[in-house]
Amino acid sequence: MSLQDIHIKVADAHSVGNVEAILNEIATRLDDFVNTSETGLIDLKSLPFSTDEYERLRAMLGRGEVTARLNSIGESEIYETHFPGVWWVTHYNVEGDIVADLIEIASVPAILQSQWEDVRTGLGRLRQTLTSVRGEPVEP
Amino acid sequence: MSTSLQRGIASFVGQIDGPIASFFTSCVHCGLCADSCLFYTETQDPKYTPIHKLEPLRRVWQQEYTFWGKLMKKAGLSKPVTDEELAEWEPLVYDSCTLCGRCSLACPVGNDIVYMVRKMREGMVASGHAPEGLKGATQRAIELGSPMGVNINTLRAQIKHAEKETGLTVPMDVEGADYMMVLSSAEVAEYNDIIGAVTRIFHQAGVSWTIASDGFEGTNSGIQIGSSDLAAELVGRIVRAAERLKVKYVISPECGHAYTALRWEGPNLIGRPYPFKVIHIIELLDQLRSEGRLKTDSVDETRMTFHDPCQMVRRGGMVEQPRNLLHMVAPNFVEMSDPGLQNWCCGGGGGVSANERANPLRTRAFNRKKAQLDEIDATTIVSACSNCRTMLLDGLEHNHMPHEVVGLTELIAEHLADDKEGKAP
Amino acid sequence: MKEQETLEQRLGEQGVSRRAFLKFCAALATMMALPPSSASAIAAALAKAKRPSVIWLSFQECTGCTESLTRSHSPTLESLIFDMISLDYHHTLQAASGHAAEQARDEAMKAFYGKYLLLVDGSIPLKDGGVYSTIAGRTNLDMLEEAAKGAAAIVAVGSCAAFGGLPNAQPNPTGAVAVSDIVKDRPIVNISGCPPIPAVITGVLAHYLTFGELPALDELGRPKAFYGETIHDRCYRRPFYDQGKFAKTFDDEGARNGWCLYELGCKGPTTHNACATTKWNGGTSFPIESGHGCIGCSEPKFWDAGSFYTPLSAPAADVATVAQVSMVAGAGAAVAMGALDRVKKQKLQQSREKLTVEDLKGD
Amino acid sequence: MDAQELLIWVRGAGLQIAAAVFVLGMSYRMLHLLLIGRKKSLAEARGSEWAGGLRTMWQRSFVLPKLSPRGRFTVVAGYLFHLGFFVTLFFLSQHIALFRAVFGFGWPALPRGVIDIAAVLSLGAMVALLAHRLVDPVKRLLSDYQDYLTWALSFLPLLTGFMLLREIAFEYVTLLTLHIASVELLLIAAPFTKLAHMFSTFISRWYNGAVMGFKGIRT
Repeated sequence: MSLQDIHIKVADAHSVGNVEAILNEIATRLDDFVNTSETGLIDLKSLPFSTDEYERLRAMLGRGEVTARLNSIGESEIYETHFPGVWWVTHYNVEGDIVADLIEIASVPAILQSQWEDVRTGLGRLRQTLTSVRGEPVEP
Repeated sequence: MSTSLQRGIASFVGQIDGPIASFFTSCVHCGLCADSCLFYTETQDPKYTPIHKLEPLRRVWQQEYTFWGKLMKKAGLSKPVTDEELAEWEPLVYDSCTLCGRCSLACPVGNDIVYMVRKMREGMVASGHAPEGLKGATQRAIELGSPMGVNINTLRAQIKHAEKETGLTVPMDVEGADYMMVLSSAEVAEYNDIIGAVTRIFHQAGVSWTIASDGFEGTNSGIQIGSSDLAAELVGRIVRAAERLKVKYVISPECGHAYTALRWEGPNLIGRPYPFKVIHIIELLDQLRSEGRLKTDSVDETRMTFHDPCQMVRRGGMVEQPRNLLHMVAPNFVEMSDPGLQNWCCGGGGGVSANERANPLRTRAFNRKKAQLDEIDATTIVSACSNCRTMLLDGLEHNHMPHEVVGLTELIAEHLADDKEGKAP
Repeated sequence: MKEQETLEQRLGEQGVSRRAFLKFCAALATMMALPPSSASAIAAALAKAKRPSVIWLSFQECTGCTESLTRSHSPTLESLIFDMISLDYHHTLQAASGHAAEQARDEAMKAFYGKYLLLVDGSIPLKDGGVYSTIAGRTNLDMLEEAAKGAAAIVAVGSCAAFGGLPNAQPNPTGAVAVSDIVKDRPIVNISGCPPIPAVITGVLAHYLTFGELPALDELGRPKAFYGETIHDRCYRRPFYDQGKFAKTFDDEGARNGWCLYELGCKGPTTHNACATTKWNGGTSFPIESGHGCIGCSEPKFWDAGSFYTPLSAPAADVATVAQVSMVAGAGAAVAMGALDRVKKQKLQQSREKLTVEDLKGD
Repeated sequence: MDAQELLIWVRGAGLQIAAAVFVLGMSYRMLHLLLIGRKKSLAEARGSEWAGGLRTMWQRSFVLPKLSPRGRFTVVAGYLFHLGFFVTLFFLSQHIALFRAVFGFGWPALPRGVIDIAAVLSLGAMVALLAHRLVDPVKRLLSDYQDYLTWALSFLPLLTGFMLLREIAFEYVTLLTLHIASVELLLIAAPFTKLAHMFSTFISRWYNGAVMGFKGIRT
């Protein structure tokens, strides 16, 4: 007997009922964003989904024009869905497990924006590079 | 020793048996028995709910036969049954119950309520709480031989009359006859045509029969008042006569409680099985009919209906027999609503007719019968119980209704075929 | 012993970018079941958080809790959090042993008196003076009472420490009790589970680091963020429960279809834990997803709740035998009482006087 | 004692106590009813006691005499309540799992939708019956404290069971504990109250039918 002999199928998961609820939530947040520019976040990990439903949500939101990939303590995949302003943000750890799975309502997800601290550190590094190129001492 | 509360309660305790304990255990107070009782339906007074009539007996059961009840009684927490209470219940147990048994068929948990009322009356009479009218009737039955005071002389006169009318001999005290005919008081006193009727029928059918001079009265007030001791005395007279004449069968008359007393309670009252069988006159007539020994040659075109006597039909199981006989002679026979087992009582059974105090209530209860009669356009009411006949006549008169009332046996006799040497009427 | 430094400094040293830190905070918020928008607040707080000293005591336990935590060891969130604490004593994990180890504990307790976090796994035996579990000749009770005095807060890791667990199960031969049965004057967080979910342990530590206080707890002292709902509430098989579709055996059609495991003894409805959403083995699955019912390991007395395979609706004890014995007893009582009733009736019958017609006239 | 321990208690020791009281009490009481006995009739039988008794035990569940509106109400509501109670008790999957655990065998369950309808109808009928008991003169006269007590004892398991399936108002643990505890109360009270009619009804019907059968009355 091999594994193939065990016929395991997952029944058409009679919906937990969260797909519609989340789509509604997204619509409400998007409406807020349009009217007040208030951004929004929905944590998908805190909601129970059947695998089936999760895939259904993905399919329904679709993929838009932008996809970004982030490499920082593990990968992160960020893409704009078929609905502009609705982003799907998935953070993985270095082992490839999902550590956060978010729907973000914004023009650009916060994580994609350059962070002031990083910009500042980066500027320092750039100056250092320049110094090494010119052979000049670095300003404090 | 006279009657007393103590004696009554002791009687209650003695009367409570498996069935009664089971019935009280099962009752959920649904109130459905109310609908089956004509004293409730005609008065709408909740106190006439059948199971309510048993409240004192229920308390005795609880205090003597249940775990908690005994415990409570020991602790002095239970309410003992009092004399006042029994006095209050007396009209419920006697005036508003004809022992018709309709409630016993209606109870969803299967309680045989009338069985309990019958047993409860044992304690009621032992405690001195029986209606005066019924006491008087019972006393007359024991002392004079009949609740209505008829005696052997009355009977002899009626027999003579019947012999003259039919030209046949009415056999008296014939030893070794097959059948011994028993009559009811009312039959001897009022509905005496019955004597001639059976004489002719038996003559035609070739039945060997007799009447016993010392055991002709079938009415049993002992059963109605609820005293097995007195009932046994009355039944004993018939049994002794039957044994003296060595008959094979004793024929119960057209009288409901006489039938119950003789057929079902008798052997238990005297404490031994009979050496003879008991057969109801209607049962016998139907048997003769099916054997082809009972023949009629004419019919009565009037619209007739049949009033089912409770003790004969619901409590006696003879539903088809009277109808088989009626169909022989009454082509325009029409049923009342609720025929057969679900019939409504005339209102005077179970000793109610002997209890003058109950007359106003009984009159109200007759409204049920009146309503049944008003639904159909019968002109003649046939019955097979002399007490029913009296009650029907009473009620009809009170309500100014024109119906005629006849006994089934007489009706059959009227249309008897003249195929033997018997004389035509 | 390293002086306490902030996470910002430490991350900076390790060359972790602010963006990476933000991602970490987003993951933390998810882990602690806080609103996702709180990530920035977490970031701000964490940046200034100091590394607390942690003392970990292991009593009557199987090391499963430590295993649970370290199995997830990888340069991930949990490890980052662990980097954030100064684990000054853990006799399984620390390099030192013997007197040196005990000395490390004493020193940490003195140095951070009133400020250190005390983690405990395992139950504490009380019977016979606590002789059933000792470390370096000292009973667990003694060691716990001493360590608890100087602790800012206590985290009871695993069902044994939280509720007594397996050692406490009937008939409890060692008289094992939970931490909270002994320590009454210190804040205690119970992180129950056999073993507890590692992310919950680190989540509680992160919360303590972030906000400087323990998270909100339920009436059993468990963080509401993780134990606020039942496995059943969050179970992806819940719709089958609601429709009354149950697997009857582990290999029937219902089991293959992924129907509800209630009738196979699943304790999900009465078990509070985060398995259904946090999942195990790096988010791979949780027991129900693997086809086995929840055994209720994060609830008190779960060993005594009858078989793991007895449905919640079925008795947790032998009722059939009790019923059989009772039936015999009842029948015996009835026979006895029936006989007494017969005697009573016979006596009545004997003493009964016949009713005569004179009696009717009598009154 | 926390919620879990309480649940373990009601599922374990509590249930054992309730089962012991129920079985002991009921077997005592029912057997006692039979052992009090009755005199064997010396009259000649016209029919069979057993045939009549057994027939009535079964038939009385279905024979509906002609009734007044108030009687009809009692019958319809009474049937709905009992039917709903039996359907939920014997055909809810969770209950069958219980019977399987205790008796070693089970039977197929009815779909949840059917159970839900049965439970709602049963609850509704019970409320209506209580109201009727309070306003109907006959029932009011007949009723004593036991009628209200047994009503409550029968109503609670249905109500808590219904709430449990939907997790209404309380947590599952609490509701399950309440549900089982309410059933235990019912079990403990049953042998000592008119709830004993759950079995004695059949004995009553047998006695009634036996008398009729003996006389050859075809009811």
